[in-house]
Amino acid sequence: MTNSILKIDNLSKGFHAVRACENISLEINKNEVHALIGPNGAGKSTLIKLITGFLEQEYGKIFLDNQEISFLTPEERAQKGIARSFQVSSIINNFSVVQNIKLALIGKNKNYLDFLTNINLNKKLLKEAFYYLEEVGLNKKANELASSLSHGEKRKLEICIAISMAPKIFLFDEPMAGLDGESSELILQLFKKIKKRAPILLIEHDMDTVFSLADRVSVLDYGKVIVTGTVSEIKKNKTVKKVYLGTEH
Amino acid sequence: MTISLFIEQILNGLQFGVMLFLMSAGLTLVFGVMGLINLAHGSFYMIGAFAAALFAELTGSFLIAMIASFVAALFAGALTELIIIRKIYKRDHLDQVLATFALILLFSEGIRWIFGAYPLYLDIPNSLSSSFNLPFEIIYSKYRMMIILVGIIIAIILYFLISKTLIGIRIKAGQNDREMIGALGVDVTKLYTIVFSLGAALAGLAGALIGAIQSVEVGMGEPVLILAFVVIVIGGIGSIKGAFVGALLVGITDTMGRFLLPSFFSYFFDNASATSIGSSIASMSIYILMATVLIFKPSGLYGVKK
Amino acid sequence: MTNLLNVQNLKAWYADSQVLFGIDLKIEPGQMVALLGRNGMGKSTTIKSLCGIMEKVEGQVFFQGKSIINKPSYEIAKLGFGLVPEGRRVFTNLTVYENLICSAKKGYWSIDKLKLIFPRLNERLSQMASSLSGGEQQMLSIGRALMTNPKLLILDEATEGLSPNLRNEIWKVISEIKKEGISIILIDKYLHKIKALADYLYILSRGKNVWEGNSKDLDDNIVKKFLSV
Amino acid sequence: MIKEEKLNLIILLVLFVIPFLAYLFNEPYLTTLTTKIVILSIAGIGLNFILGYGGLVSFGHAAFFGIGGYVTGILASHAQNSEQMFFFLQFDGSNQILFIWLISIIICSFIALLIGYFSLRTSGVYFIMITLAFAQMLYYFSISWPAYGGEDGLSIYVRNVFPFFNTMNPINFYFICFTWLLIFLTILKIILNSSFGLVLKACKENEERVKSIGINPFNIKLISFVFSGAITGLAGSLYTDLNRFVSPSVLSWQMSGEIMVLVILGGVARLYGPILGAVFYIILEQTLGGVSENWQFWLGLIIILEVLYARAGIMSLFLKDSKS
Repeated sequence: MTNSILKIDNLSKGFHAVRACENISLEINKNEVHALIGPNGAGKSTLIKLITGFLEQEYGKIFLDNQEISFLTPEERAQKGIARSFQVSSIINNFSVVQNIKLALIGKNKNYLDFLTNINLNKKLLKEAFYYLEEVGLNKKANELASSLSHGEKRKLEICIAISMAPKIFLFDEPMAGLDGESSELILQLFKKIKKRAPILLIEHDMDTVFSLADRVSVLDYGKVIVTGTVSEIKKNKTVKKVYLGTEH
Repeated sequence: MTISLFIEQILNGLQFGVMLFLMSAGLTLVFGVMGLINLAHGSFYMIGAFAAALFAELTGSFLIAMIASFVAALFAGALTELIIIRKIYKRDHLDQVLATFALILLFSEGIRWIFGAYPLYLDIPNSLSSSFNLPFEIIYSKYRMMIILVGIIIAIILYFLISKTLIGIRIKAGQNDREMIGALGVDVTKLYTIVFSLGAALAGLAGALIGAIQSVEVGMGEPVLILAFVVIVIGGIGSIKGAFVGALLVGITDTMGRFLLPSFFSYFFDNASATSIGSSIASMSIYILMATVLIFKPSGLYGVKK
Repeated sequence: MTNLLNVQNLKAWYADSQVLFGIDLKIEPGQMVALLGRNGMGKSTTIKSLCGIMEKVEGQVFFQGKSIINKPSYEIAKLGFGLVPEGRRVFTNLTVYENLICSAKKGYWSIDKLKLIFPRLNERLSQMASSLSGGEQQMLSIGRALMTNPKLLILDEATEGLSPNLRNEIWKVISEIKKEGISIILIDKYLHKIKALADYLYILSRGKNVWEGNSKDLDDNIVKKFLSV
Repeated sequence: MIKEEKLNLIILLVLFVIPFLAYLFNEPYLTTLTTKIVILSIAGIGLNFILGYGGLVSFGHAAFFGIGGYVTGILASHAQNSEQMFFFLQFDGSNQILFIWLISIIICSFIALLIGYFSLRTSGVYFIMITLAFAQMLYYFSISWPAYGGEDGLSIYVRNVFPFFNTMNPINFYFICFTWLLIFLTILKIILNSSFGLVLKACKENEERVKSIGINPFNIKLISFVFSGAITGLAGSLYTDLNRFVSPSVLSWQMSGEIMVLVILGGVARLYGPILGAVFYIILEQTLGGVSENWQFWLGLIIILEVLYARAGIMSLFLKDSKS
């Protein structure tokens, strides 16, 4: 019984000629931020889709908290404790900020078949939603339409949705993409805070974030994990430089 | 239930199928290339029939009437595309359904205003009014045989147009990646007008051909439109081959169903209820066919998996 | 002599979030210019904005002195843009031959010329593009753009995701095309090759120009700051 | 320009008052007309629940409207001619309206479950086609089933019986329908403000997000589809009692189109939208219909203009915060 929260064992997936993921094995342990880096088309997004169930693997197994989830639907995996953000932020734009969080809480508490209690008057739900909004600093914008938020605020809302699910593991797909320095810093602090609650599997291109946050880093190239190690090991590693710059620079 | 009767029904099924193909060809291209649901496609079928009836009366020549039906529907299609359809490509399906539903009302009531509410008649040219006698004592109407031939010729022409000519290649490229073909210098919107008008013209011709057998009246297009939708969903949206195979499949299933099912049920029930149950099941047969296809092959026989 | 392409203060938006914050770019006829920068810094968005694929753009873009900002992409392409897009985007429902002639325009480049630089494509002309391997699709995508006989060829991540020997084959083809005197915009991350081929370099970061110059001025700390791991 | 709640109240008040005015000015026809508006509104509200709030473009809701209508017609006609129903069922129909409503709702919900189970596997254009196909199936079945009038329909001469209320009196029948309208408006208002309602609205915009918070959108959409079928089905039942006649036209695709037009013209995703849509539709039918029997030409024109330019429906013309 390893203390790994998420264990990926020999996962593979191909599209026609292209081998998107090839025998990928990874372990994400408690309180760990595990970064996944690699050039475009290396298989990072495919891996996230395989873990969350939006894509089906050809072979290989996935374990969450030592329980196999390889054949569960995306919603079942979310119920088991996988919370994710999307590369292109996927929030409910027509809902207000607080409604987005209420939606996540309804999912977590599984009371979507409740036809009677009016959610606008449900004090308990509101309090819980505001608790999480305060954590990410969106409580002042609770009643604003999600579509009116800035790019950075939308990212924060998406992370807040994941946090409110109180999952066993966070999967963040390029959370820093397109953020200016100041919002990146805010999200960086946020990750450091929530890291204690559940490990984070982080896909990111922004090297500053990766190096300041990650406990371990895995480098993906052509669908294979070519190296996994601490930040300093990765920085010194020759093959990683080659993957990023073509030849010895 | 003699052999010749059976073969005659197969030919009828074929003729119905070929006519359905003329209706479905345009519909599937418009659907596949532009992703647009066009409920008004049945109106072009009607416009073609009315134009043919008008010109048959004016000129007395069946051939000119057929050409008139093609040209009138082509013109109506181009006009509709330029004024309205062009504005709703990017809209969601709800708006497309609503706008083209409204077009049906405009065309139907417009035609009723011009031509009045009574059906017109378009007679079969006397050169084709008699029938062949084929081997196995089969007697089959020359006119219906002509429809089958015309339909197959058009199918072949369309097949070559789509697979061999530059326009055909660009239409297929547009189906695959609309943004990319535009970024390579092909004016996609002009392509749409051509595809839309060609589809309308084929529907108009089908309306004229069938108008000579049945009557030419307002609203004649809609029942055929729904059959055409069934055809392209079975065949696979966007595929001409699918439309041809789907059309023959639906044509024969519907015709044979109406022919065989009543006599089939007559073994279990008395004749009266056998014919009623038989014909009602027959009329539902193609929808059952469509529902089953959709469940097992959600994008149709030749549909491209998006 | 006016430059082939002159871009000033180009801005662009995805839906309502701004992605480009003022890009400047100049290309002379026959020149090869490289756009560098880490992923997500706006390189591909710049290309999409120039080719008229982005919905919301602002700024000045002159091609041979003519303004092309906010023109539909097919008009811009007709003026002489040849796009080899990120992800290749060949027409998978057409054969190789059909892909090549689909948007072709008469001129120097023809099927026979392409056979010389892409012998592998020559054997597969009647094959469906969907059956080609990644590298072959890349060659087809380049061939398709050349067949429009463009004045400016744009190669967006042309060697992305290819095996090393295939990558070298593509680099060889790119240098041959350059010899034919066609202007090229190149987006790639293989710094070593770019420094050898490109006449002028621009580095983008977070949707803005951060450095420009020719290959020899590009020293290590700039590479460390904006490009490397 | 007023807030939505106020506008809703005004709509109900006006609908409440009309039969009394009709009685004063001795215009019984006006009451029957308003009853038709109320019934069409109920049908529209049923569709709007999944179309406006759930984003499901069903082009076959006449299936439920028609089934509700035929169940009522069949039960009543058997009761009136006291013939045995179906050879194995020792039951000779019923003209008790309460019982008929119950049977209509049960059957329509069951049919909606069946149609929904298969249709909701597809999406987008295919969903529109498959719902249309199921409705057409039932339409052709009704035409070719002589036992209940086939193409020329089935008349039931006398409205079904409501305890202590003479349903033949137009005002009584009007208030029965009006009560049903209030019941459904209240039920839907509660549901749409509940957790279930929030998830349904989320499914409309982003199913991927709904899955990623642990809910299967298919179940939500199926339950809503059954609710919607039941409500539209009951409207069909009232429609048969209103006209004391039912024919295959209530199952036709034109009927599906008309219900859809009511919802969209009224204002999609607005609870009271279909009511204004129905009012507008009937007014147009009565006024223009009188002028020229091609009134549908103008209806077509108005719909196109609405789709191209107005987009937000009639409700938004009166509202302050009209979100497009």
